[in-house]
Amino acid sequence: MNLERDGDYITLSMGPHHPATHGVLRLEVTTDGEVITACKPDIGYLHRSIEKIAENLEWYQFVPYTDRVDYVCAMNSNHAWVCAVEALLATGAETKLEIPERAQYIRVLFAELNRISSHMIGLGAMTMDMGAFTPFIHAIGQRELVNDIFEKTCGARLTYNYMCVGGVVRDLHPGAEDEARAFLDGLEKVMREFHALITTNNIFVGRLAGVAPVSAADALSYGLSGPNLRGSGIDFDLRRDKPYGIYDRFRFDVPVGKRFAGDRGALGDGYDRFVCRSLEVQESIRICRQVLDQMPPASGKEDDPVGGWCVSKAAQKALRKPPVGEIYFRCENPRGETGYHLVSDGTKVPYRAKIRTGSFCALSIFEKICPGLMIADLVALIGSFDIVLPEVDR
Amino acid sequence: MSILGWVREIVEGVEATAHGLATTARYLKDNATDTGDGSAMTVDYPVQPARVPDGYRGHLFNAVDDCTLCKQCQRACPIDCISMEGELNENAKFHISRYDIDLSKCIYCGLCTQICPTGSLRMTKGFEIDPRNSVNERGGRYLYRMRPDQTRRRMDTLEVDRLNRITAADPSTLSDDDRAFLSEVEDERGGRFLFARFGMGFYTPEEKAEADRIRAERKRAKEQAAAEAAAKVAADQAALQSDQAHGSAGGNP
Amino acid sequence: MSSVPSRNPSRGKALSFEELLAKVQEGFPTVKAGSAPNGARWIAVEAASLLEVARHLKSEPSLSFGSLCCLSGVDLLKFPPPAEKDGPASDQLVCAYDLHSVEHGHELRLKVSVPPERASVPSVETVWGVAGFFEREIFDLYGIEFRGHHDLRRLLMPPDWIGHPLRKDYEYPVHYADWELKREGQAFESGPYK
Amino acid sequence: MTLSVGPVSDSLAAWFAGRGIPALPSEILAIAVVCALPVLGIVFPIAGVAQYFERKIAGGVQRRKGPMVGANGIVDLVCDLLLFWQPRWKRRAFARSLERAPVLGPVLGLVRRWGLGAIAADGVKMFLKEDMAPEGADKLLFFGSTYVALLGSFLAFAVFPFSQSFHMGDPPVAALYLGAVTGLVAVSILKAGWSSNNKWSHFGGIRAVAMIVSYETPITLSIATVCMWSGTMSLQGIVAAQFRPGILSFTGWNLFQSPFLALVAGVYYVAALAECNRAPFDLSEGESELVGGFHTEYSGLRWGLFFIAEYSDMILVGGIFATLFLGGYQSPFLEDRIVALPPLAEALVHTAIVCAKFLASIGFMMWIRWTLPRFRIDQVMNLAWTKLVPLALLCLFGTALTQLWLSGRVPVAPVVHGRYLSAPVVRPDLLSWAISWIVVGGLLAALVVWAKKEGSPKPAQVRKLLGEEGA
Repeated sequence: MNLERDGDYITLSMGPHHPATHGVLRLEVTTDGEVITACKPDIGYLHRSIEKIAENLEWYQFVPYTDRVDYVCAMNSNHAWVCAVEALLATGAETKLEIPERAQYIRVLFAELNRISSHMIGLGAMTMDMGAFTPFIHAIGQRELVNDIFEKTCGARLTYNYMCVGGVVRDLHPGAEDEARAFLDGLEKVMREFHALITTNNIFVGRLAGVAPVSAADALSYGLSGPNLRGSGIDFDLRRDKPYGIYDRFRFDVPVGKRFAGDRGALGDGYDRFVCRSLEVQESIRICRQVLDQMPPASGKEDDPVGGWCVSKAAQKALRKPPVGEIYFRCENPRGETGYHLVSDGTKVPYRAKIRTGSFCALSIFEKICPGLMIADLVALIGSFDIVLPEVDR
Repeated sequence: MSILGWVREIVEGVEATAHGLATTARYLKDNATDTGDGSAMTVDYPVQPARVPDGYRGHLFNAVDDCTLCKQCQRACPIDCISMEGELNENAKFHISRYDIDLSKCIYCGLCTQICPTGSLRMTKGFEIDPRNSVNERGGRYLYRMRPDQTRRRMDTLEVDRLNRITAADPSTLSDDDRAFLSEVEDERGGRFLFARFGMGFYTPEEKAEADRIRAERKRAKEQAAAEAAAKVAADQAALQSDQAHGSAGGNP
Repeated sequence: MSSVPSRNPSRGKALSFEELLAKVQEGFPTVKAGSAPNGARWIAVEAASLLEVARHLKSEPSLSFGSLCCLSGVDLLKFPPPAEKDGPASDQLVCAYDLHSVEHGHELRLKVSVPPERASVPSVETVWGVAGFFEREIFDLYGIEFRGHHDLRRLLMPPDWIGHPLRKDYEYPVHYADWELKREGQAFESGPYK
Repeated sequence: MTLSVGPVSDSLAAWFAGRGIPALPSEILAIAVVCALPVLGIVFPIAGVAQYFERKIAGGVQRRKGPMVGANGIVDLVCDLLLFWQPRWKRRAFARSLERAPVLGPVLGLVRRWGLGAIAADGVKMFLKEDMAPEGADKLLFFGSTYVALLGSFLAFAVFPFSQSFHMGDPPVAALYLGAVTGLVAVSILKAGWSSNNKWSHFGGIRAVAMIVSYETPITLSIATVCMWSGTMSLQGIVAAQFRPGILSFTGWNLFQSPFLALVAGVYYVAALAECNRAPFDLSEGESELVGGFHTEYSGLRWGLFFIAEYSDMILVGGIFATLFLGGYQSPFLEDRIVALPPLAEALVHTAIVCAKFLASIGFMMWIRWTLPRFRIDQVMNLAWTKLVPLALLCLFGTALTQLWLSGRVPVAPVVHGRYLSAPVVRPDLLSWAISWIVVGGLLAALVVWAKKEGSPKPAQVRKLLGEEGA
């Protein structure tokens, strides 16, 4: 057997077709026995040149592609793009758009529901990587319920293409509010059992406690964002500190990591990130309930309920001639900050659209924190950062 | 580590395991008895039908009678999978002669249907790629081209309508004519399920003329064969009759 | 609305763009302000002094730009000439650094323009770790070389790819390795699916 | 000369001889049947259908239906093999008409309802897959290790008592023999991992060996505890020592004899779980870490042999657990009636009982598998050396002390059970039994309560996740 020996080390090619790499991530791992001495991420296997495509499509046509930037939370990606384009339009004098109130609420509702369903994948896939298959399936089951609601409203289960510049494509289907409420109630119960089954399990805590702690300074420097940043103890959430849309109307807490694993753990370890993500689901449930309470009723008009680009003449006009200039717009997605750096040359096609994603930045820290971990820890680490590869490669 | 800590670790481990086992046991019981929260969420597809809600974004369907050929859908499509052609008909009215949606490229985003001014372009509930299972709005089966070499034969609107009707109907109620049509269509070298890219396929004028010519030729050949057969039968009968006549004449002088 | 989100109490003072500019210009008089017609503003930095400016921005307590949100490249080859004179001239490659300070809550954009034929910018990965990945991506897609990067390889494209796809003068290749690539307008029948 | 491995083979030999077969061949035939029956008649069928039940249990726990291959699937399968040119709709029509048939119909309905077609589909799939060896593999070791994997568990069945007389042999050192042959699994996994020319397989092999070697220690200690209590290392003897006449025969089982034995039963089960590489100790194949672990490169039937070896290990572990702690093949009630049956009937009833016991054990293992996450290798080592080994030692000494104390109080006498004479055995009377349980159990319970009180509570946020009060 040829071990490609380099001194006493073994070089492992983990991926791109490895069960734990959540897609087509490849890690060049050098190990000393089971202990990793070096790890280099190798990405690009899922590169679809989405940024290049964006330079050849009109502003509204790019929305289906944002679904595919991060298909686990397509609704949030939609939201980030339309918010960014609307923010760009708002910098022009005559292109500022009025978004219907109901559409704003629907956007937040769906973004939060999709955050829940994305965290279901994140939490579930992490437990699956660590050998517990049952919690994963239970979490996926909850995601399916969210998809049922989305499917009835927008017609798709994965790539929603639901939000558009100026509003949303369709109004909620009849009974959507009740379905959402029922889902949230059921979710709370299921999540309690999920946590009883896995979060307090000694094996699970033992595998995550103290594994790859990320200090606050490192977390900032390496651009971690979202639950990964908050797991390291930094109290920062774009929804609260730089509110976009109508997030300033809702009351919610920002969960921050603080050595949840007790004496065995360290601040910013895998368990902190896991628990932060779990707590965020609860906060999303709170936001969803407030949205459902505050949402104005439908106008009753069939043709223009909430104002999409295809029905809103103002949006069509604005998108044909956006202001010249640039903008960097940041949104809080489940996997951290999704930023769009848009450069417009005043035509109906973007001049440049740079997409900054949470997973891409989270992957940059691997080279630093992996040495000293075991192979099993690396698997848990990928799960605890909730890496989603289409978002990395774009 | 103190003795107490040691005991506590063991006890906590046993407790967590027991708790987990109790949870899964409850799910197992619920699922087995099909009651409560733990009952199965999945359906036994395809034995049980899939639950497709209204407004589902499935295969595209264009009602060509309503289509005004404004080409908005073609422009809105982010992956350029729609192409169409029009022509003037005998009443000097502009109408659609070819409307192709390449469903191997379509991403089902729905931008084309959002922008369609007449509402002729719609997304149906059909989602199964296997054309033998997918059912369009009219209840007939979709036809789509499978490989480039299977696309030689194209159909006109009437034929598509007819085929949709036939495939939607109970096979036992088909007339012989329909059966013959179906077998003719199926026996084309394109295979049994063919034509157009998906949804609808139409001739361009040249193709239509060519197809008409081929069909006329085929019809002529068939008529000729029938005529020959009839002539042969007639000749045989005549021979028989003459034989009989001869025999009767000979046998019964 | 009646309810407001629970704010983070330990938040410092956010500075406006003018204050930030003044603070940076104290130490580095050569930096200039830039702006776009839609009101976007940034600080234009010479490539030579970028690393010092970046260190200053991170370490100065009243600035403390701890995180680099985004580092994007832009090719200005086909961009309309800017309305203001001190903006970057056309036919330049631009690196835009979007910085954010969690402590104070202010944001700032730095811009470095380099000519495409001599595109070279000092690497800031020693200041912000995430820049290591961003710079590799820009090197890959724009061909800007980052001096001092510890591992400057292509990130997204294959290592043997020729050209930098996001440049505006990039032409779609006909061949890659042993494959003939499908072109726009090429008939489906003769495509790779045959 | 008379060849015999017990009364069952004697009766069979007599039956064969009665059919006109000469004496020696019929004796050999009878022994062959007795020796082959456990493996071919019990282990193979159970391992064959275990996959189906594993998936059903997984589905049940996970709010799914599990495998649902019905008659359509079987008909499809047959048509795929025999009538591959037929279009699908004709197969469906064929399946529908089959389901309307008078006798076959209800059976097929059951097949569809429970998805039993999965068993056939899995089996056929396994047989039809190509048998491949990776480039650069050490072919001899690669192909050989599958048989060694089977050998390890099958050899152990040589001493396993299915009934008083239905066994291949009952050496007086059966417990030692067990420890020796079950270690063969480690050899086969190491060889499989090494010879695959795949680094992931290699890691799997190394992990398995490290784990199995470590867990041999607590297993041996716990078996030693039981042997000490029973006064014999023969498995038949251990079973015989647990015999109690009367209605409540289960009162004689070792599990209820003393708190130390109950504790050591837990130690044995956990360690044995690790020994057969089952979750949560499936590090050697852990699919999310090592792709497939030591059997990554195996395909088709050769993979199936590993699979059968795993299930056969599970059967063995369940059976030995039953033998050591749950009275072996004995019935929980009215055991003395069963003992009095004629030899063949007694063998049948006892085999059925022991099968039920290890089937329950397999079910429990599946249940555990779909509940717990996987250990990391250092946690596994920790568990073995800092938890299980001290616990097993404690139980060993505790049992010894109990026996010392009991031997002063109750007479020690050989026990006759069935045809087998067991070694002198300590048999506590009701009073000393109660005293031992109350004293030792009470001490342990107090320790547990005290330790739990000392522990730090969970953080408020974690309690909030669990929905506990006061968070």
